[in-house]
Amino acid sequence: MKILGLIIVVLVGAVLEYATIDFPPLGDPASPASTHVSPRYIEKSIEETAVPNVVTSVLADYRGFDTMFETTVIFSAGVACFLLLRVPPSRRPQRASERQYRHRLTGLTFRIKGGAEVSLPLHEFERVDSIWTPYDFIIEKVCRYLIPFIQLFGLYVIAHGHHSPGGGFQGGVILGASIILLSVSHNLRIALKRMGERTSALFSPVGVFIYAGTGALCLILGYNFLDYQALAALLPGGPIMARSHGIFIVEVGVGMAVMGTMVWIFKNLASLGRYDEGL
Amino acid sequence: MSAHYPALLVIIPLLASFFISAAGWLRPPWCFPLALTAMGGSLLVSIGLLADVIRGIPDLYWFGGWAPPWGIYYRVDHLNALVLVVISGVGFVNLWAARPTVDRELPEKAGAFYTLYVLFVTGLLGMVVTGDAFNLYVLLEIAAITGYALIALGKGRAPLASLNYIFMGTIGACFYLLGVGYLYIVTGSLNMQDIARLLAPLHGSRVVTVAFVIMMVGVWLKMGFFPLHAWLPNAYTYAPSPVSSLVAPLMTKVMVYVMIRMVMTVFTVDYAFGVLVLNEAVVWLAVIAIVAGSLMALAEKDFKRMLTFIVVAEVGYMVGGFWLGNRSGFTGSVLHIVNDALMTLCLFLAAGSIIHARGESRIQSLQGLFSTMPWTMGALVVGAMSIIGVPPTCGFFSKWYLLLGAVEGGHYGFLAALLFSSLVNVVLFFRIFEIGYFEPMEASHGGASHGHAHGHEAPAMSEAPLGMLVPLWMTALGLIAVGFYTGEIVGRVIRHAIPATMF
Amino acid sequence: MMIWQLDLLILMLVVICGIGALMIRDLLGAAILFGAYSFMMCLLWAIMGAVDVAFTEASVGAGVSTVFFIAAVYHTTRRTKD
Amino acid sequence: MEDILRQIIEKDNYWIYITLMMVGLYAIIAKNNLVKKIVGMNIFQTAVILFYVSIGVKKGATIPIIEHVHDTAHTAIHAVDYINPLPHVLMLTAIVVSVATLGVALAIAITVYRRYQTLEEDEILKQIREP
Repeated sequence: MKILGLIIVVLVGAVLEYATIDFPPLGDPASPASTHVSPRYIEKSIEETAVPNVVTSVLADYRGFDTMFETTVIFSAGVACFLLLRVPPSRRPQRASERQYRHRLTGLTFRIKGGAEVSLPLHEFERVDSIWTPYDFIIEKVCRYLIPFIQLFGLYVIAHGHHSPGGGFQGGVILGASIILLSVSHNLRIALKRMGERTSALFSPVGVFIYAGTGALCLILGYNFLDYQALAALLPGGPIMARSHGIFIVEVGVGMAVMGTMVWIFKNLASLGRYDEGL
Repeated sequence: MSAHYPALLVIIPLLASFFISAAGWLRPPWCFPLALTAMGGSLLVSIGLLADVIRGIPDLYWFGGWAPPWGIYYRVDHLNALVLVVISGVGFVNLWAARPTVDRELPEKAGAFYTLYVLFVTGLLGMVVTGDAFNLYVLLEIAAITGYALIALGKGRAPLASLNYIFMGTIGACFYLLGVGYLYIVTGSLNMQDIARLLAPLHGSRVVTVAFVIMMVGVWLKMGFFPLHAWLPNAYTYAPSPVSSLVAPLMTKVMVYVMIRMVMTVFTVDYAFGVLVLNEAVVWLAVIAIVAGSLMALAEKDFKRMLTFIVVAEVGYMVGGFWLGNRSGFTGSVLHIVNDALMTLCLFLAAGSIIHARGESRIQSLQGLFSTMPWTMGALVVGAMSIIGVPPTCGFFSKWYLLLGAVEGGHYGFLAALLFSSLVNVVLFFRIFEIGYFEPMEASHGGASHGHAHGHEAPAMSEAPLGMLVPLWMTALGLIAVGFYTGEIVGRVIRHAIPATMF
Repeated sequence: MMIWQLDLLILMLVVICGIGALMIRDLLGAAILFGAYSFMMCLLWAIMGAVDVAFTEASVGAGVSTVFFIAAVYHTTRRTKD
Repeated sequence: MEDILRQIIEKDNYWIYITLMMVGLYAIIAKNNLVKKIVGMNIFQTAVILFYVSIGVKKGATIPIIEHVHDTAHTAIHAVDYINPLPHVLMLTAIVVSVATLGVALAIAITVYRRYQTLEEDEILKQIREP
């Protein structure tokens, strides 16, 4: 099997290398790629969409249809992980076979087997994952104070996508990563209290619906799909500013969708669909 | 309103999939009706598009209001209008048959299942109608990811088969993306017609040849063309029956369409058949595909797995037909995309209802099916006749054009392969009819049908539920109807799709 | 593409992390090395001027996909035969 | 020696994406462990992204963000001194697609593990052949 793999790899590599002989030299300003279509994006981006970051204007406006399907790809990955891993509550064994509690003050841990119902004064005890990770004061406290600022940075990245590198995807992933950090530093149950499964499962369709809905709104207002000029009728500023606002609304939708999906995939992967003990 | 048809075609199912996913959490009973309206809506829009195309109204749609080389645009012509109707039709009919199995096996996750189902059909519809090479890659990925997840739902070896499908599918999609990148580095544009215009002076260069080879390998890998078909049999056999009767008829046919679109629109026919002298070799590859597919189908003990090898052989028909390079070969190939989608749907729906009633699909376990499940077997007979190529059904006409093309092209190897595979199909299906009709149900064979002690009395009818029989018989009658309307389809639609330069 | 020695270093690190992630026998190590590989790719793209792509690769590649790998390895095994 | 090295790095460093792609392809075909194959698949996808980004590189050009001062007269923006933004847009899509495929592949790998208790391909096939 290894020799077959090697032969295929060498063959494909030779074919690819054979083609690079005719490539334009790297970084040459007169190469067809940088003289045919992209000069218009660079020169007209400010004129037509009032967005300095050309990548964001091409991403959300000139080729906005691509990005809508890209957000749908992320959304379908989230639904796929839910469909594959989630164990419906009705089918799970009634009582978890083994639970662990730790006494807050003394740090002693109790393992209760056989799922017996035990009445513990819960304010003194806290439930701990079965594969027990040592309680680490530093990690918990640092993450507790760090997460709000990560989320603030994530919102900044979404909002500032027009002027600086960033935008819906990067901001959404950072927001999702903050919830994942909460779940990794503390435990999954605390993260579920902050963002339940239903919220993250509704965030992703609502986010992508904001994107497709804006496009459909432009359709209803008489223009082509995803033609943000139509929003000039609803939003202040001329058609150019309407495009800039349209791009911003779409970026917010993408941010919501990506955040909801990343958290949703993580919860299903980390807890094998049972949503009780995770990474 | 009809000016927005190309956009509506994809947006109705896309928006519906978001509502279905939200309804899965808020109003679970609304999921199936929403999915039905989505599929019905896209079916009506695609029929409207076909009517526009026949009336000669070209449908061009600029997304975001930007002109083509800068923005993305949809172009509906004679070739893809037909395929659109087939995809949304198969998606709509199969949704009816999916309901009993989904309600039985995944009651809580029906919302998620229908979301992925509708997104799969949206991905295919978008792939067929798009005019932008990179947009086709994004939609290819949507159809692929939803396909991987739906296939992995099955029992037994389904997750492993789906994982192998992911590896092969990702390599195929990345090769296609690399091919688009090679064209982009040399021409600078992503729009199909723009690339074709800019490629004209470059036909001799190495980059275009390698781009062509990589794209073809990527597309062949995704369609399961013989040497690259290793993932197809396991993936379609172990998938749950509503999924295999959705993916098997559509995925391979749409990839054949993508191959035809790439060769016709981007590389232009005179480059593919004139400059490159590949078409002889590809037809011989197709001959090997047909022969190997048929032989492997003969060797199978499992009924559903046998059908998957017939799909591999059918892919050989379409690829070989197109690469013959003459008008009847092209007509046969495009007509076969339509007919084969219907035939494969009919066979997989019949297999689905047999598995639904019997629980297993080994050929030995199909005893006495004609007495216990007469309706399903009736539809299976119609489907088998169409695969073999018996006149009233549509399978005969596309095979007829392929044979005509083989004779005109002077390619007798392809002709022999077509006849050989038809004979093998006869053996395959009559073996099943023989087991189904003549061998009585042994009393000991409990299964779903409660056989009586003295076997000679006909066992009670344990037919598949009505929800699966109606779509099955709609497809079977559709096979015969499409057979009668072949003259219409070829005359009014496919004839205009043939490029002028094809001799 | 300013200082070519720096580019050479990053190119070598990219290839080393990539092959290392595949050769290492422990899956958790493979996940960490894959995170390093993503980060090196992010540096390479930042040098090439693709700032948006570098930002995405840093947050998505090094950030989320490493956590997905570790979550998957956490529930399966770290042991590999080859 | 030095200018040869410089030539390899500066002029045509397309060899880097071919090596990475071949590393990924070899891993998918030859590796035995399923998670290793998933790592190889991801390396394969990042190599294609690297190829696209190296198309957009332009010598002596800044990043594609146009600093413009609102009130001054509209100074002409010529495309030569900005990097080609189109490959960057395409590659944002490809990165998102690779993460989505990674998420689904890992979810399926976990279901395979739950069913066969191993991630090694040969052990799984042995279990399938003799049930």
